[in-house]
Amino acid sequence: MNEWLYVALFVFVGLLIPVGAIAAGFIFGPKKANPIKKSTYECGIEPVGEVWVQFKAQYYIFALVFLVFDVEAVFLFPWAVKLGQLGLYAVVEGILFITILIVGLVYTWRKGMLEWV
Amino acid sequence: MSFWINPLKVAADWLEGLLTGWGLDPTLAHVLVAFLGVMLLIVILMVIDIFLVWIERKTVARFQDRLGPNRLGPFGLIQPFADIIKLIIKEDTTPGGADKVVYNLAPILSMMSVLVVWAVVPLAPVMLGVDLNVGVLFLIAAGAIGTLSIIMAGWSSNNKFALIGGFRQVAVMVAFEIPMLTMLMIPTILAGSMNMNDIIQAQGGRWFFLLSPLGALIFLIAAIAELGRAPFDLAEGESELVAGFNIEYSGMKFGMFYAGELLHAMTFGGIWAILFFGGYRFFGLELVSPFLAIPIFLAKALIGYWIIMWVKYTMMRIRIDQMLIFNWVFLTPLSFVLLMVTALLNVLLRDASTWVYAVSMFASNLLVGWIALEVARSMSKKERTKGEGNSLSLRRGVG
Amino acid sequence: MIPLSWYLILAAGLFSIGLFGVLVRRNAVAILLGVELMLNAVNINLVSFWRYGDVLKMTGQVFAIIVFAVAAAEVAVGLALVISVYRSRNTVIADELDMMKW
Amino acid sequence: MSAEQIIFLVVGVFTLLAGLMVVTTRNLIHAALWLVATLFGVAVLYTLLNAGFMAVVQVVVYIGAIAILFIFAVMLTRRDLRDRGPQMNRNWWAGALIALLTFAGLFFLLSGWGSASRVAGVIPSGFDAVGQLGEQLVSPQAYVLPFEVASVLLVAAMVGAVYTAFNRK
Repeated sequence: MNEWLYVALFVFVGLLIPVGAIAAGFIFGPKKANPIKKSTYECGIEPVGEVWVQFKAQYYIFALVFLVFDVEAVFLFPWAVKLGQLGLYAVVEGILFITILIVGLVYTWRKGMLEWV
Repeated sequence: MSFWINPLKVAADWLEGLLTGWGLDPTLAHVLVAFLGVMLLIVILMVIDIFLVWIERKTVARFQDRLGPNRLGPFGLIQPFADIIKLIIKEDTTPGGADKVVYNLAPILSMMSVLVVWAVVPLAPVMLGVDLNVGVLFLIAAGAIGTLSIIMAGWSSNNKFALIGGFRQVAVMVAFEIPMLTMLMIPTILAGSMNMNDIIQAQGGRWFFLLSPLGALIFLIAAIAELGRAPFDLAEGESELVAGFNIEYSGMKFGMFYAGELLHAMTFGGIWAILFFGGYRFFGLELVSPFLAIPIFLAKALIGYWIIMWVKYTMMRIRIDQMLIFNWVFLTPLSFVLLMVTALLNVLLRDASTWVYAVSMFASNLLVGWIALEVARSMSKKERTKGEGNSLSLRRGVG
Repeated sequence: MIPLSWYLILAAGLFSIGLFGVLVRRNAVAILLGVELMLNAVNINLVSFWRYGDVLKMTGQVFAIIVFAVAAAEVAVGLALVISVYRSRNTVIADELDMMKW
Repeated sequence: MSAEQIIFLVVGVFTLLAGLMVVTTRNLIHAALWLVATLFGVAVLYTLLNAGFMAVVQVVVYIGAIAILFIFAVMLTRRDLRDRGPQMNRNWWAGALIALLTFAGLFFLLSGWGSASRVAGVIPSGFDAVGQLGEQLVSPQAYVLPFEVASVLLVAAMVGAVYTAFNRK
């Protein structure tokens, strides 16, 4: 069909090998679980409270900025592939595209949102 | 076509002939042979992975003036196999509050995301792997699954350390993926293709390292951060997070994370070699036979891996706030400026002679790097004098 | 070969599932998950029209890429709004967010 | 039935089931992970459509970034990990009815459309989809305006999101 069939084979074998290894560990390892062993590891101290902890808003900002630049890369990769055959206008357009995005990054930085407070 | 020139093709043709001779459908026989080929490659990778444990332990021992494993077998070569037996016969505990399915899926996906990268790695001129025309982006796609596996492991363990460690690791990974994506565009521009083999073929005569040394350096830094190795190993900060996202994992599941990380490091060494150091190319030797080309590629990959280890065992851990601000206000803008300069020069000097092109590319890289360092230096100096005596001002330090 | 209608029916199914999620979920984040499904259904349509129309005209793929950008922008702002509301009202349940009623 | 059709059916059914899980699962992190499964199924469909670039982009953007963003947002808007109260509206049946009617209407429209049974043409050899895309995205005769507007849109989204969610006073 096409070359993606081989990629599918890689994904399949790539899943098969770790599944096999973990299964081997499951078969040969002892299985003597008890409540103490199954308790959450917190350096030997009894776990206190919920696992949920207050997360920083910064995590969201990092993922957000990453998302924006990820989509930007989607636009720029076809541009980069064809750049050798295109004229100066294409480069100027690409530079304009990147500059607009850098403005956004600078705004976020100036708002102090990129700092790990 | 002899076995010396193209061993894989000869073996595959023979096997396919054998299978169709038994009355198997030709398409099915082809798929079966391809499956066996993929299996062979991945099993070889796993064997290399086992020896990477030994190489890493030996190397770190030498860095720290020790001997490393030397009891089992010559030079301790049997040690990694003993480690594997130990991992297999260890008890595989699942913490009580864990989300079982997600918890068990995470190590599998983590290993898979590394192994699947090798689908697009060309090992020799006649062994291209899958010849995708989106090869470079495929690397990022595989990395995305790795990121997801870390967040799954951290969330499903029902452990505060795992959750915080996983989230910090993911925050760093997504942050450093931006310079990495941008630096992947530079070989794409220079070669005019996203296909890994086209990128290698375009490096005849001169490696892309000579055209973009700064790009290679930024890619290496981003790769180390992506791997979560020192100096960017904050998820593993033993004194605060114990072991990061994989704290609750034991036995072979932990082994998958560990082996995946080692293989990932060597994979990045190989990708670095492909993108900037010509992959399997070495003064025409690769054309003689794949039996020469594969060792050349592996040697380059191991040199890349050795540099990653060298950095790991020489540098101290950087604080997470310094690491992230270094990325956002220094590395990311620098990589974008470098991309713009490379794109511009690539078009302006299209008709210039090879020498002018290469020299001006190299010089522009040095210039951009030098200006960036000077800007960073003056900015940090300003921040330092502004917040004299205020320890918080360190947070704003650049570079 | 797969006829075009298979892809279109699949996309219609995915769109309906997304619509169901948007209409019935109470959590605002879950509503945005439904919107993602709908946008993906649209993208399947666009790419299959590219494949089954004139392959040399890239209109379908260009549109799909623009949809990617729109989806990214929608998710970014949507989730930011949800987080902002959570910070002031301490809930993300859409029914309870009735401050626009008065 | 050809092998391609069997692959399509398997992947299509998987995608739809994963999509159903997205809208019905109580646990929101699970819903986000099911979304990842759905989007991965869509990526496989893109490879069946010979749109390899779209498939890879789907994985990079959706699984690499949007799913992570969703998981972070869920973690930021929860007081505890367990879900309490119903996850659906009281009149969920009305929503289900509307969704079913939408699907039925679309199905009816498609069944009446003549060219819906069309089969795909042959892709000319040497056709470079990515290069073609790059050429058209920056060509003034084609899509250069959407290309630049996309960057403005992304920046507007970034600035807007940063301003809305975390305007510190």
